[in-house]
Amino acid sequence: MGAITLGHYVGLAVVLFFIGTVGVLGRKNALIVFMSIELQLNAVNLAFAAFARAHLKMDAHALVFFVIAVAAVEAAVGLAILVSIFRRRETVDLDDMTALNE
Amino acid sequence: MEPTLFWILAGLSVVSGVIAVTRRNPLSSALALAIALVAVAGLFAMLDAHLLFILQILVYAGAIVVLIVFVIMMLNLGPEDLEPMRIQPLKFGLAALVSAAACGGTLLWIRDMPSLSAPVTPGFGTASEVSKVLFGPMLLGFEIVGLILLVGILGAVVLAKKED
Amino acid sequence: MSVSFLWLIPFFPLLGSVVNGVIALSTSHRPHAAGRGAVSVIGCAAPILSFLVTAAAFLQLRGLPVDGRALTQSLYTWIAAGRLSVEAGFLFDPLSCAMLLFVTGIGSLIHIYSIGYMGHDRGYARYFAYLNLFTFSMVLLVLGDSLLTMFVGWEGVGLCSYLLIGFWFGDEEKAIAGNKAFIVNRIGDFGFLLGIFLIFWALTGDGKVGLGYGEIREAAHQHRFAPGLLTAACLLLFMGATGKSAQLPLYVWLPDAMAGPTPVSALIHAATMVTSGVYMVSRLSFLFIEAPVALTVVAIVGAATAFFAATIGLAQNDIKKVLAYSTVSQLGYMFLGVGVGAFSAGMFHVVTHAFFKACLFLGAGSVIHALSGEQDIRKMGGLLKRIPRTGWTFIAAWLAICGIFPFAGFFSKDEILWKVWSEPNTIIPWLPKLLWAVAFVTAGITAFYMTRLVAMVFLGRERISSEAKSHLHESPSSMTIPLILLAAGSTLIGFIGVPEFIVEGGNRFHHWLEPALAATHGGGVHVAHGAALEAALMALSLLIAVAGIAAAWHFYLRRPELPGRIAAAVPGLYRAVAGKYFVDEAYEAAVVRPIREGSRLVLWRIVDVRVIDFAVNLVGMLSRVASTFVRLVQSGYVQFYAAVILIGVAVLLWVML
Amino acid sequence: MNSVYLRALTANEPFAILAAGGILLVLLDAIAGRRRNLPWIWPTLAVLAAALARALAGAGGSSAGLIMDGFGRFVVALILVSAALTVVLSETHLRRIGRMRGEHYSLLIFSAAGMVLFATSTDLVYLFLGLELLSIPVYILSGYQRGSQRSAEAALKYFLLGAFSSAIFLLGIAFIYGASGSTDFAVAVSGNGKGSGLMSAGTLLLMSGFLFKVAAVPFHMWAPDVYEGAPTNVTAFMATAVKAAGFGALLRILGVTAGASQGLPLATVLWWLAVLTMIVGNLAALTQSNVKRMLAYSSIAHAGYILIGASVYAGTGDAGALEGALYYLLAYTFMTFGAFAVVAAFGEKQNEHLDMSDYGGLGWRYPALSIAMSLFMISLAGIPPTAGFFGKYAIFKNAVQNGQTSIVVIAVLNSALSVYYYIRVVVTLYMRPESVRVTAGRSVAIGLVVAVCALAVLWGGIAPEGRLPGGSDLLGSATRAVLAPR
Amino acid sequence: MSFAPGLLSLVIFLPAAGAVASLLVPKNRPTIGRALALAVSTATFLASIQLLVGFRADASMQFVEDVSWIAAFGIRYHLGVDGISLFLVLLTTFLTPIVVLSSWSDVAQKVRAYHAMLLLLETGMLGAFLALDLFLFYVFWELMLIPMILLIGVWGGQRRIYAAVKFILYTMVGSLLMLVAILYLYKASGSRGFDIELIRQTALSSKEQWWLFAAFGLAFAIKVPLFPLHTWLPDAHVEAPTAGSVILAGVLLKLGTYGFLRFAIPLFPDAAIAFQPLLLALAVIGIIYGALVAMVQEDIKKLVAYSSVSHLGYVMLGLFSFNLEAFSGALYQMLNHGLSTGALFLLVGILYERRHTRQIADYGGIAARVPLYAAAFMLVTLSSIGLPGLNGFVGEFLILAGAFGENRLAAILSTTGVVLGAVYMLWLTQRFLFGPMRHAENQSLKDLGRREGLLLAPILLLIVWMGVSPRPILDRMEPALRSTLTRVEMSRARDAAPKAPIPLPDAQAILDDERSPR
Repeated sequence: MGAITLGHYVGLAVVLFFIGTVGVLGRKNALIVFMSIELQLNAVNLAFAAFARAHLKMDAHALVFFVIAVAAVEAAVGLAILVSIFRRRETVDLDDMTALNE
Repeated sequence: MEPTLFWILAGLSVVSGVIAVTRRNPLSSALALAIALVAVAGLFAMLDAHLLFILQILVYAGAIVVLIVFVIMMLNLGPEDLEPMRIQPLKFGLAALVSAAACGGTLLWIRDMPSLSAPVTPGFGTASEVSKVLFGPMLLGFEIVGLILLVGILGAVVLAKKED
Repeated sequence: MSVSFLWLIPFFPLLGSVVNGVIALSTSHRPHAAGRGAVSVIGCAAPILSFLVTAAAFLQLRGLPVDGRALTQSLYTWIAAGRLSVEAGFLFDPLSCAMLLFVTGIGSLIHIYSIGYMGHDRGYARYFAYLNLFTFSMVLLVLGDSLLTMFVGWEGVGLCSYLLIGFWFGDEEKAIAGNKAFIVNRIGDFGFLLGIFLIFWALTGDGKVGLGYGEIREAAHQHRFAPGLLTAACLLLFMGATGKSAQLPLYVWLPDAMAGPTPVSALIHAATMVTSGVYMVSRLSFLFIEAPVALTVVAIVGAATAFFAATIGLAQNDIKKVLAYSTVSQLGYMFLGVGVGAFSAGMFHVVTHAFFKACLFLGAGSVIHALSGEQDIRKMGGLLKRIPRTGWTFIAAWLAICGIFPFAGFFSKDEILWKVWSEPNTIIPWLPKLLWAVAFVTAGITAFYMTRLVAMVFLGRERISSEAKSHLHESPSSMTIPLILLAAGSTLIGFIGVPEFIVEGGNRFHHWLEPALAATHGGGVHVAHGAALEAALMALSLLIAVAGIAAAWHFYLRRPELPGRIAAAVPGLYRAVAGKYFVDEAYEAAVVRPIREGSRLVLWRIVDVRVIDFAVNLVGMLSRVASTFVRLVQSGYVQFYAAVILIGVAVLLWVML
Repeated sequence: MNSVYLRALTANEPFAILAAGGILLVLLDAIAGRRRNLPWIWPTLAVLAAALARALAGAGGSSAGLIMDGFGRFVVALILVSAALTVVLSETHLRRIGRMRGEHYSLLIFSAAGMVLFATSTDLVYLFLGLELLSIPVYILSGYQRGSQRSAEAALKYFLLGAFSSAIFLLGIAFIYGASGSTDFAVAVSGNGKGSGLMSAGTLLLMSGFLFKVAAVPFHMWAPDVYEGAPTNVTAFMATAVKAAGFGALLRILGVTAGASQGLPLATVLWWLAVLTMIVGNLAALTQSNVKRMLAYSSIAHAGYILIGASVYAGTGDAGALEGALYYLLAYTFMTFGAFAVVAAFGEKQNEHLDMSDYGGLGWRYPALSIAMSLFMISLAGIPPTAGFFGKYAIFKNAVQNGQTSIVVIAVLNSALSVYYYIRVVVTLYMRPESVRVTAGRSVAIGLVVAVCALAVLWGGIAPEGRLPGGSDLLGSATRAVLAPR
Repeated sequence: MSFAPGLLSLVIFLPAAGAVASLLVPKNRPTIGRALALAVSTATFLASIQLLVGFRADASMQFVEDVSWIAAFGIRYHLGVDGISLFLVLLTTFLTPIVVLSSWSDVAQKVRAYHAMLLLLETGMLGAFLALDLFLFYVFWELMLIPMILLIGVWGGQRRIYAAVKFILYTMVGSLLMLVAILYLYKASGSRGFDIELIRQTALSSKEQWWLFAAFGLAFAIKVPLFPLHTWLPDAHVEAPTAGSVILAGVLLKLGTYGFLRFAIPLFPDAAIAFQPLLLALAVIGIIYGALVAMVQEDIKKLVAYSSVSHLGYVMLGLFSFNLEAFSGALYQMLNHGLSTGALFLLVGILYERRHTRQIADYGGIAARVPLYAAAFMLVTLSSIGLPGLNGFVGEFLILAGAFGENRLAAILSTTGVVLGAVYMLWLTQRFLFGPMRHAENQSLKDLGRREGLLLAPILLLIVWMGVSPRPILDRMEPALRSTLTRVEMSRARDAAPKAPIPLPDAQAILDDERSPR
């Protein structure tokens, strides 16, 4: 095992990002899709932290702070939307939500 | 030491990430997500991002995941609800394929990174130092985040509140 | 010499036409309220006034020295664009004078005749409007001083012919006959126009081109036309003549044209309009004379037509149809004459023919009038006693057309025969003798079928239906007086062209026209082969005419059962002749129907609808298909959308790499 | 107080006004309590007007990645005008559904604030925050019609895809930051990360975020569904203001890269995207019989036309191309907004009357609305004398001048295609028989919006230089601001 | 030097003002609306007469108005009239009041909008004829579209919507490509503007000209319509209301040929020469094909529509024969066609109003019942088939004579159109007017009324007058046509000379010259 470089961190971030992507694209359950998006955002945060470390600048830390806050808002709003749909439709299956098409 | 820790945390985050997107039951997913987030928090610490480490645990693993779990509980999906939403091999496989391809492509783009050997400046990543940025040049951003949070609250109220 | 009164000649008929036209339209819903008297007066005064002006002009012209015999008047520049600058101008020279005298003269008689003939018709005013308009157009045709003004009249007479043939438009057949006349004429005009274009471009240089006869003549004398071009132009112009003058292969409209009122047949389809082709060739004699090939074609077509139409005339039973084919045949004679370069002989026949054929037609009209509309000669016979004035005038004209001395036809026909024999042809040396033979035989046939006509109508046993018999009456004097005058003309007019070998300078008609016409290189009327030959030929032609008459007399009066037997003996030939050689049917099958059905089925239904429009709609259809496809991609599955985004990003990254 | 903060705020007064105004409205809403069917429209308009006034006054400057230049003022003005129109349009809608709440208005204002930020910044932090601030209220507003399943589905779709795309956007920011160590894009492209793979990838990912907002192919697929499902007033807002903000940001970023030699064939990429966007948008609209959806596809197609300008601008840095794109955006805003406003006017509470056949014969029953609708359709089709025509003209002219005749030919063929579906609306209005009894209530508010849009469209077609007969010189100053660039 | 400043603007925008005014007329008083439209269009005609009165027969542009419209884009509001446009303008203003009068009782629905569209259309047409700035021309060109499709689509027949949509799509494809070409010219002019004079002075390579001509030519050829781009025309004509058909045939189609004459040929002479064989061939095909297809139509309007294809084929033949005779003939023929085909559509409309059918088979033998009508129909027919003495002949003769000097084969083939024209028109009159009365419904057919007579009479008079005395028109046309022709001849001379490029005058210098006094 060699030294851990920036590349490792960024690579990991990318891998995590795309694991999240798999969830976003591949799961029918909207809740899991939401979580996947959170995972994606987190992966990007990891990249930011790594780059901040590389550049030894902390503005990225502030940015990560913002992202975390935004992620929280997104989660709240997304879940609110989901709940409002669930109230009428009793489902969180994305494949059922295709009334709007063509 | 450091590489080992990195690989452990990396492995943990990847594995729990994979688990998070593959579970049928969203509760299991949420749990796996929490573990992944904690693992990333560990990586933050390794990157000398001490404040972020704290925030990650508190806000992400704490607040957000709890919110998700809360909603999962509220929706209270039984197995008969979840069954139709289990992984469909074709769809999931295609998604994985596309993602893997994109992932590979992206990795190709980001080769040849510098090492992280440069020593950190004193106080790097600590709350006080980050605050200097946050309440210095980034103050406006901070305010905007406040606005976004306000919007989030409004949104939650508008969307999820029952008809009066 | 420039004069200022020529415009009156066309003006009177035009005025008459307009006034009568207005009367016709304004009283169209109350036809019997119209003042018939006024219409008659206006309608007949117009050509008579024209005739008087023409006569005055003739007198003035005669007073001029021979080489200055031309009255001209230019009204205004009609069309001017680029190098073209056409005057609306008149040329009154011996040729147009001769033509105009009989056009307005005989025209006047026929107008008068019409008062009686059309007296009971609903469209009386309209009829006179058309007839006046015709006179106007014909005058324009003759009097115009350029190819284009001639063309105006040319088309104008065609229009009037169309309108008058279809005068009783309520009858579909008559309307169709009118159409046919106009369209066939237009086919000829196609050639006429192209001829004009050829000449126009041959004349263009630095200055303006007016297409005036003088200008063209000048150019021809200076040999500014290439020989090939000249031949082509003459042939094209002659194509126009074949249309208007009913020559092969465009003669088919004329027999059908008999659908019009009989005076119209007399005026337009016998005496005047149909001879304008001959007039045109004579008018452009200076061009044709330079194009021997074209002239030879004219002669051949003329001879062929003369013979061909005469044979058809043998087996027709409609009195007007017989006369129609005889007209076609006689027109062929005229073309034969001008075709051998004997322009004055051709014109002479035009004049004599105008008299006797008008007389024949009006006589036929009188017969039809008397028989309440019956036209089939098998239902006539013995009418000479019943309607003697009509009968005797008819007989005079009959003798004229058969070429019996001293009737008019004798002189003109013999002059043509003599010229045909004696004018050498530079291209086909033996042609003159052949043409003569054809014309000679035709003369016999003509005598035969005309005698048949006279015999069946006026002589022999009465075969009239009892109903017609009850109304049988001689026509009113407004009809018989013109008949008598025309009969007199048919008898006497020949003496203006007595052969030179009989009386030196006797062919006054020829000398009158001489300054206006080109002469063959062989010389004028003066004898090349000697008087003896000419006299011998004359005797021969008289002989064959008499033979024809005698034969017909034998067949139709003495042994009336014989024709039927002969017909039965050669049924195929008889059917062909009686059926007019099925030329109409052949045209219908080979030209008309293929064009019409081809247009309908191929051009419209396939090319327009199935090909072009389909191609247009196909573009639309493909767009719609593509549209549907694009919209189907928009499936509503949100994760699919996300995947597209991801793939999009990936592709972009890939492209950029 | 922090001086950088103050400078940034003063540099971007419209944003400050909007933010403050939005918060004020929230407070008012809270104070109002149950008596909430209040005329929210007036304070909202006042806030927007104040922001607009500041934007046009030319106040501001540039500080820490926030730039309020001529370009910024133009885009901000456009955003604010369309927000104001949305506010007026919403009045009728909210009354109809019985939810006249302050929250709707404050969300609109917050979104507008986000747009202002988005369009006036080259700093990646602000871009991200602006993006979120503008998007999240729109997600919420899309689902505002609580009774409607379609509205909720639209909100969910928009949210999911929006979040996904902002994740990609954020990844792009991360890469750019990683390559350069700076969060200011203007600094980043010219800094030490210049030309690296990471930088290129980051720029591209960033770009895809903008392209998502403007609904360019292949990031367009959310648009038809969301436009259709969202309440029409929100759709109008999305189709105009969001697009304006998106293009504002895109063009600004292109402006930064246009100067710096990036080694990125951005112009070529945009060329292809423009072609694809035009073709897909127009083709899909061709057979669409749902009017709102048709307009959604049409808005995709129009994004394609604007992308031509963007492509030329990216390739040459020609200010004329930028001007063309902005003029198009201006024309597009009014004609599209007007069209949606008419759609809203014909809608009823029970039946929105979105099917084109419902419009049969309305031309004779609602002459004013129909004439306006026809005008908007003609303008969208690019037929003179309308603003839409000059928009196309401005874009095409610059493309031709820069040797891009081929894409213009493709574009005009697309326009010809588009005539079919735009004219179909006119045809239906005037030539088809009435099929359903539409009983649209007469609404002064909608009438006002339609009238303003119609006048703007006509005016832009007759006097595209923006000369007003007398005095005030709104559009003129905006276009001139473009001509006197950054 | 202008005769009356602003006269052209007045002529153009008077109808537009009338259009707005007619929308304001009270809805339940249609007669006021009709009277208003009639008054406005008549006033426009009277105003346009002033153009004729003050016109000098030279090649210059007269009554010029030239102000900057959109300075930033170099777009000018530049109007002017010369021998080419003068009579087309007069034709337009002449036909419009007639058309208004023709629909007096015919159009009962939505009368206000109807007149508004008609008048707006007039503005578009007049503007297109008078614009001397390519951009301005394009604006007016497009302005015609909407009123026209509404006229067809709202007041038209059964398949009116199909016809309207087909019309606009055909037209847009062409005109949008023309827009690209216009933009290219702007670039080629050094981004100075769209003024036709400026463009004229702009040097264009042969290849550029080729493409530009193709783009302009396509737009114009669709409008003409040239075979095989003609299939919109029969549909549009059949479905359009009478007024629409009259305007469409009378004026709109002329915009295509006018476009060739004003823009495509003089601006791109090299390309015009290069395209000559193709366009001559298409023109000849159009003449013959149009005639043949017209012959077999069963619907009168369709027949007349195809006859337009044939007649416009003559015009195209004349335009691409590149000599003054043919040019004059072509321009003259445009007027002739406007009058005779316009009159034919009016006549068909008059009968349609009574019997509501356009099938030839539904008539027949009506001449005796409606003699005035039949006489008018006959006269127009004769004009249409080019009878000498009527207007049609002058145009046809000049075109064919001119064409004969340029391309004999084309001229010979086209001359067959003279025969075919007679065939289809006379066959029509025979089946339509003559023969026995076949349908009892026609027994009670009413003849032309006073109003109908009034609207036909001016056309019929012109048909005769223009046949007898064409010079007042020809002489005024000629100088302008000659100067257009010079462009082509210069180009030919250059081609003939072995590679000795004639330097075009410097555009900028000329521009400076032009602009300095302003």
